[in-house]
Amino acid sequence: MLSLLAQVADFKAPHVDYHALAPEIVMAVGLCAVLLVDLFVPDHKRWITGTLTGFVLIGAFIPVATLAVVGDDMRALFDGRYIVDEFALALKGLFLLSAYVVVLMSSNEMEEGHYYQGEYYVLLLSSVLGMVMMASSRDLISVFVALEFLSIPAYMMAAWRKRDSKSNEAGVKYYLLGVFASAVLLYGMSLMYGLASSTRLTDVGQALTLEGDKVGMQVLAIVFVIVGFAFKVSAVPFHTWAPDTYQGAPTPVTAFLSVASKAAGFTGLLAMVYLAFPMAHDVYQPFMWVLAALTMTVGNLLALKQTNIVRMLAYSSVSQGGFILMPLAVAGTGEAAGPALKAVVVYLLIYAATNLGAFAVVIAVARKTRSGEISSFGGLFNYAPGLAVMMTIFLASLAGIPPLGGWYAKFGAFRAVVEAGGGWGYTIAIVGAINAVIATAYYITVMREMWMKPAPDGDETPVRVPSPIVVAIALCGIGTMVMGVLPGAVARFGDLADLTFAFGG
Amino acid sequence: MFAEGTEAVHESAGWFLEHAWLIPVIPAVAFFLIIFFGKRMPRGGSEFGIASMLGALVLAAGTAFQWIDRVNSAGHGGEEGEHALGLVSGMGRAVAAASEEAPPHVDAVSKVWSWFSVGNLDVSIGSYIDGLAVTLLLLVAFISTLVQIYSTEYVRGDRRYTHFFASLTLFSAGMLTMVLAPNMVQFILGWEIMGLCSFMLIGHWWEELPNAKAALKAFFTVRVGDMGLLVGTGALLMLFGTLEIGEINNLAANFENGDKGMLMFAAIALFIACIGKSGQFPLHTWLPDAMAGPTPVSSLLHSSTMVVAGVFLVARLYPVFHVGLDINMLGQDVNLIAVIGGITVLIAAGLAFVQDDIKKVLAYSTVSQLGYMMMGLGVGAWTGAVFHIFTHAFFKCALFLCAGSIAHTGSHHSFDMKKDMGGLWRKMPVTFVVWIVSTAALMGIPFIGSGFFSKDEIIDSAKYNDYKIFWIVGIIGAGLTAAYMTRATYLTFFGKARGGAAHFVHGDAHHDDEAHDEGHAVAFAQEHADLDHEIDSHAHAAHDAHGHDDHHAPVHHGKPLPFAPTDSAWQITVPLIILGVLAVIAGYLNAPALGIHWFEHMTHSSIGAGSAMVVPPPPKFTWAAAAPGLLLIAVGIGLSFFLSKAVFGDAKSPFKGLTQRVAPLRWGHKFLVNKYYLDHLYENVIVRFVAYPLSKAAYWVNQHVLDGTVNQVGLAGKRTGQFVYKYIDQGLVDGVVNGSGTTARGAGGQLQPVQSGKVGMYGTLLFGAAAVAALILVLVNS
Amino acid sequence: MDHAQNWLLSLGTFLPLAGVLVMLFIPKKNEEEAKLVGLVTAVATLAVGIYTLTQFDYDAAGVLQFAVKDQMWIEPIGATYTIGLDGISLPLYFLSMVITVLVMIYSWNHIPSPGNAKAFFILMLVLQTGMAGTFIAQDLILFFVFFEVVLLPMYFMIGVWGGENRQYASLKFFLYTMFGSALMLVAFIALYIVTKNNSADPAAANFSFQWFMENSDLVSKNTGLWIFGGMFVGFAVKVPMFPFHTWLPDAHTQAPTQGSVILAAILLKLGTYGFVRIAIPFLPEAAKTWAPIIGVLAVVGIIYGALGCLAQTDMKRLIAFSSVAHMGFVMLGISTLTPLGINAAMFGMVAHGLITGMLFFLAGSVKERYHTLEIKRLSGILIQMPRLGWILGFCAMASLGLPGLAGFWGEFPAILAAWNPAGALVDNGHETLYQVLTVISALGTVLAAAYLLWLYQRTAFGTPAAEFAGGGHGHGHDDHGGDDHGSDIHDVNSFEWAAWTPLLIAIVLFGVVPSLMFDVMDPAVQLITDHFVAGK
Amino acid sequence: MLVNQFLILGAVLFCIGVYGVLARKNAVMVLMSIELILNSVNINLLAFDLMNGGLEGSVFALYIIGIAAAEVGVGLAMVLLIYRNKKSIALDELSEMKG
Repeated sequence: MLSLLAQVADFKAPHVDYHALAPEIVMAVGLCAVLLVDLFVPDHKRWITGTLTGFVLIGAFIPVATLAVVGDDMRALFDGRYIVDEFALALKGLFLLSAYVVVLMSSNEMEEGHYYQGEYYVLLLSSVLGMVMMASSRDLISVFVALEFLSIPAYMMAAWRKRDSKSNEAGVKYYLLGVFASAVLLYGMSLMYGLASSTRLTDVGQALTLEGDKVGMQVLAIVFVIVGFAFKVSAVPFHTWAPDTYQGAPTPVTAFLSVASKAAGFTGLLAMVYLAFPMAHDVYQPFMWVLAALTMTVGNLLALKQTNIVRMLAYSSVSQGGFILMPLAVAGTGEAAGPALKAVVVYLLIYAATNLGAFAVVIAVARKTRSGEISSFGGLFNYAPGLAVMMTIFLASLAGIPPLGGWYAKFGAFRAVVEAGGGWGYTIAIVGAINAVIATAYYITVMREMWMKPAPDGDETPVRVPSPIVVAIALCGIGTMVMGVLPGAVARFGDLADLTFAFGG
Repeated sequence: MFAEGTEAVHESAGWFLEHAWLIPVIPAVAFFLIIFFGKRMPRGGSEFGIASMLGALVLAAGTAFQWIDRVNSAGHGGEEGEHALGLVSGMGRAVAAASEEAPPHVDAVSKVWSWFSVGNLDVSIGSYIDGLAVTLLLLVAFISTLVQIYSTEYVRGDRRYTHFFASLTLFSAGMLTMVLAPNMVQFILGWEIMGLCSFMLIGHWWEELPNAKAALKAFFTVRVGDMGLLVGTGALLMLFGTLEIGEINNLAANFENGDKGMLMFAAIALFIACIGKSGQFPLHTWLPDAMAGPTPVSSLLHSSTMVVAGVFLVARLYPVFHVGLDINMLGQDVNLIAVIGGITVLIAAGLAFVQDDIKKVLAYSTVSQLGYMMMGLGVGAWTGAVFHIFTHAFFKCALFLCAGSIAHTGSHHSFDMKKDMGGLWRKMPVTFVVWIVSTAALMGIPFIGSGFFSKDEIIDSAKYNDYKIFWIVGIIGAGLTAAYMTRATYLTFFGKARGGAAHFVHGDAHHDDEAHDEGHAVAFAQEHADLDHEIDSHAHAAHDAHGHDDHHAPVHHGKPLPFAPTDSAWQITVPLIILGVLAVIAGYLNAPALGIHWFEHMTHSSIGAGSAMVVPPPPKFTWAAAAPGLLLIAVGIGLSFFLSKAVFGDAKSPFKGLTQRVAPLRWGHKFLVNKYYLDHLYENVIVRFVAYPLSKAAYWVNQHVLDGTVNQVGLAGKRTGQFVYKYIDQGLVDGVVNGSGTTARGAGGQLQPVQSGKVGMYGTLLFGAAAVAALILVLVNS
Repeated sequence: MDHAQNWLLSLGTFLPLAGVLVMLFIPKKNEEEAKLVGLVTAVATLAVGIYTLTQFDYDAAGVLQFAVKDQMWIEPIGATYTIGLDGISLPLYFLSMVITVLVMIYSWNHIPSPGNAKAFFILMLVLQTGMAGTFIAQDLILFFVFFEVVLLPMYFMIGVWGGENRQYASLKFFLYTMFGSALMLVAFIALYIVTKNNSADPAAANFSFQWFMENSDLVSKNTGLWIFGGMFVGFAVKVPMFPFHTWLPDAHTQAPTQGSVILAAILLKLGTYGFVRIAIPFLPEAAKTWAPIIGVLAVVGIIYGALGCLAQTDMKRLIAFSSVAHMGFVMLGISTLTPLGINAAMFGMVAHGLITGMLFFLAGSVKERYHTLEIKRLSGILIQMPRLGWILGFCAMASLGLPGLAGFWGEFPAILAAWNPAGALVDNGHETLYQVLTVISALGTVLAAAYLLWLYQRTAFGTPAAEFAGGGHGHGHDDHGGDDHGSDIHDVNSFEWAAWTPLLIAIVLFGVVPSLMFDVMDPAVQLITDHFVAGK
Repeated sequence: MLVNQFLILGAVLFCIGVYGVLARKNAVMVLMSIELILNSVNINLLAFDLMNGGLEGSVFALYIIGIAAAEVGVGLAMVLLIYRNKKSIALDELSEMKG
């Protein structure tokens, strides 16, 4: 007991780099502010919460930007368990901006649907906060906490349309499977802790060598952890929740889940792969290879069949996840590690802009057609050429057609796997190439509806698009095009190669 | 831009020789003038054409004179004669029969500019003048001029009068370009331009389906041969690394240790082109069909241009063929060229017997004569063959123009000898005389006709160069020629006037319109040529529906139908007379019988000679050698005349003949039968011994086997195309693509049950996959 | 010379996009304005092109001119913004500009259903940028991007303004090409990685053509074969070579006239250009092995395309199939790996662009007048529309390779070259194979004559079918107006003249003076084929 | 050793939990099964702590307990929501969306 007290007496408050933590702090404060504001504004002014959320996100982005400008080295907090480096900043920026676009997309939806606006934004903010934390987490506990922080609000958001049984179903499926996956993940983490006697990822990485007498345990730990994240990024066969949830959830939430939540999952996965498993590549790489190949292929094949645009986009995002996984399947160590990491991050950035844009258009169109069917896009080019062109751009980008962003994303992924070389690398590259073509088929189905088919009900009155959505579409469109034409010029993300070292790997 | 050619140009070669390249340029320019301004000219552009042809003729004449000068001066110089020494010191064949002295070797005058150069291939354009080229230049320019003048009357009032002259002019330009060609590329250029123009000219009255089909057939058949031209040229380039004709000839003539097989391949490939172009067996079938064109076109095509292009190619690249196909080599009794030429001589002559259409007789006659030329080249009688080109051009052109003249004002625009002619000699004296003279020339009657000198030299050479088979073929052919021409002459000019010649129109069957008759005539030959029968009735129906008021009848717009057969206007008769005169005298340029070897002297250097190539000189003429041929000619004429008179004199009037014999029939059946039997006997003698086994069979073979083959090949090609398209392209290749799409979608469908919507199922999948993965990886790694 | 006027190519390539920007702000209903802006932009672009022609140093056609070099574009992956023009690029670069202008002129009063001139013109301008960019790109990534840029506009052009079956055709076009380019991209990357890893100085690696040209010997034979295979699929689909050609007839048949023209005139050339510019010079060793395969497929394509033509009942589809055959000749020329063959191929590309483009124009005009392209139903075009009929005949003749017209110089030298394939191929014992190919390809010229003349005889000759007999010339009852089909039938109008005359003149001009193009291309081609002389 | 028995206990609990999640159709039962898994994790962590003499496992376990509470709170709320709409908490009936 005394010794314990003695330890307490020795306790020194850790040095906290407040600049590095500023985004999280801003968000935490903002979260409370939104909660409070929601309490005190009358119902018809609840839109203020949305606006405020936007400001909070932008406010949180400012320190991210300043950190990026100032910081040329990584900032390690809490004994290296929480790290702010360029990798983290890039992803934080991604999460914040995506969330901002989601807010833009949500505002009309929430207002006109008579949902609980304040609570929605609070949940959104907390989920984003979880993501932002995820980007910096380098410890099993913080990874887990961040993961739950971002997931639990998302479960609720998925079920946000309370009276819509589909939305309920979406939420419950997402929730149950999510929790189950978390539990499996946790079990794996517990084994890791047992092996490494430390929760720090770098320590775990030292322990997972696939040598000694506990190989089986190591493998089990790795597999369970990957499964947990694979669920989050909806990799086949852990994707089953995604289509149902995406379809049932309110569309802005779907956009959020398919972009930000997925990106957060990949963030965690990257941290794991690069810090915790570097020496276990004999285990995780084959596993990832199978996951990537399956994800691309199954996602694509199922997407081909869809008639609902959101469900189609859901499967599409599954298959895009496969492309993001692809570099990890063959990289992670050695020569190709840098390009692979770069490829994943760049892919996430471009994918975010593109996919959000597509969802924004879907929202805008659905305001008129009140339908989620692909056929409801018929004749769009005639009565809303702007929307049609933007949607075409987004879809083409998703399909990877230059000069839109998607091509560079795919290019990076292909380059990473080809650079890794070997039979596995080339094989997955070919699988990816074929899948890229299959993917085109369903994207083009939508384009065909928009450009070549008449409006299904003959109603060709122009669509009135609310200005927030216009802004959202414009942001995404500009992002998509700029990243396609000048991918190298997108801020400093081009230098992400250094991140491998930033991880300390 | 143009670099002066490096070919040796003699310092004083002469203006005309060096500017011979202008000869094709003039008509080419005229072509564009006609196209762009022709319609606005008072004479519809024909003045451009005629003027340009006259211009070309003048230049060609100048070139010819300077060439003669050049040869003569070289002959006096003597020092160039040694090039030809190899010629005399040959293989011992027929050297004894050589003419007095070896003619001097005269370098060709070449004037070239670089056309383009690509890779390591330099292609030039310009002119390459030697005896052969000069001969053809003069010939083409001359005949073209006459034909154009003739045409001003013949196609007057045609709705595409201007186009007609444009095509004619371009046609001549193409031939002249080819004749002058210093290299194979320019040669092919001219060759193909002619092909195009023949298409336009044969199909001049394209409103009628048969004409259009004949044009198509002509172009297509020739094109089949052209394949050989392209491939052969490629082979030459590979062998010799150049496409310049002079160099190729030189290298081929001295071909010692190269790839002999390749040279033979090149020669065969090139010869296939000649077969197509010159209507040699078995690709001759387009030629009679090509009679669908207006008569001046037939005349031009079949005399000096187009069809002789093939012969010209062999003559032009003679060293290639000579060395490649082992002509005049000991122990080689046959060669491809001679065989094809020989077969052509006989089958075409045979076919000429059973034709009713005067133009078709002439057409088969042309084929047969071209066979002579080829055979001549095949047996080493280069001079004879080239000279036969020369003489044949005049009399064949004359004959065709006569036929046109008859149709124009004699037979009511019909070419059917049996139905619409007869007894015209009194009514069309000019035409008759020219016809007789030209026929004599064609038959090879000594001294009256120029054909004697050229044909006889070919036949003699075959004999002296040890090609006995072809000697026999040659004299039999001569006899047949005499016979069928006699028959045609009899039918046309003697006996009773029938049909159109008697100013009797056969009811509705005859439209007052030449093209239509020609159309029907061709339609017969074309029956099997229809690629798609279904369209025929359609087209005819459309044709009948739209009537004839605006039709293209050549004469109706101009002047009323003449009441009785008579000679035509001066535009027609003057060319006829000129040609008739030339048909007689042209032969004297090279009359071995009289000891004249002038033509040989002038053209000799074009043969080419070298270490690998020794062409025996023409044999010395002896009457003894010529006797068998002359005898057969005489027999042919006599027999044919006798039979023709017997058969056609009466048999053409079966009604009248029958009524005359109905009365005796009552008294003596037997006598009638005998009489009748006699008629048939004659028919059968001819038919059995000449026509039936040979001609009828040949014609049958021609129509059903060869022509049928051509058409079947076309049909088969089309069917293959359809098959490939339907089953392979759309079925298999496309099917794989579409199938893979379907498979992808199908696979998507197969996967859908997994997505059952049930949480429990999803969870099982989640954990199951994890468990399986863990199991596998643990097993693998431990 | 190196950096002189290096803005010129960028200007020529991106100027159309400026026009697009302007057009975006023109309301959809102001069709005339939109068309005017589009045309003015295209003409201005052409003017830049003409200026480029005048400034081009023809004595140094083998080196890149107006080049932008050492300009990084996407630093992290080593992609550069390297552009330049040499003798190989120049004709195609300029052709793309000319075709765009002509197509726009033609479109002036020929906007196909369902209208919307603004969008149509915008697509054409975007296409123009993509096409021109592909030909000036001197960097693999840049090339790839431009190569793909043309995809979507063409997809929409076919899919929106096409014929009845347009959606199927456009989808097929799109997926096919995507398939090819996906593999092509993998091949590009692999090539980059391989050269980089094997290079003594990996840091210097980039995607510029120059890098690959200089390091073409770093790729091992086996690897090279696979990489070439990837590129082969990508380019072969675009060409299209048998057996990747099945998208072409559908796409051509269904595309609007303008689309067909652009497709035939330029887009198909992207594939062949890729072979000449990229696949062969970068992977000479692999090319030696692949060349016979390409040659065989090319010849199969020649015959197969011709047979396909013979089976057609639709004029446009026939012309489309003829493209397969013609591109077969181009590929045959390329497969010889000789200067002569590749020059022939380059010439063939331009010639095919001019001639087949022209044929598609004609088919479009016939369709517009008769509302059908069924060969069976058409006849007597020469009577109803003599001028159009003669032009059709002219183009058919040009297409079947008549000497004196442009088409000949693509075919004939290719055949000559196939007799004498590159020394390296002879060393590998492929001489006999090539000779067999030559003979078969020569058969292709015969078949070409067959189907084109057959087409011409059927459609142009004879008398007009009763259903169309109402209009046209030469029937004495021109003006009865009437309600029959024939009332639309009129001869070539002024827009058509304006659009066609330059093409017709070019066909004759290049036919008569082939050195105009050969002289420009030859030096550049020589550089490529240096690898393939015997013994190397 | 004692630790192994803890671990085996954890594993058994995990398996029971997994079986529950997969086999049960009742949403509340599924939630409880998940709790079982989480508790098996906690046992593991504490056992490892015991073995290694560290504290991090215990801290981790505390976090898990807290978060599990939040999770169950959300979960029950959702079950309630479904019950309100469907009058049933059988998960098999939640298959409106599939394919």
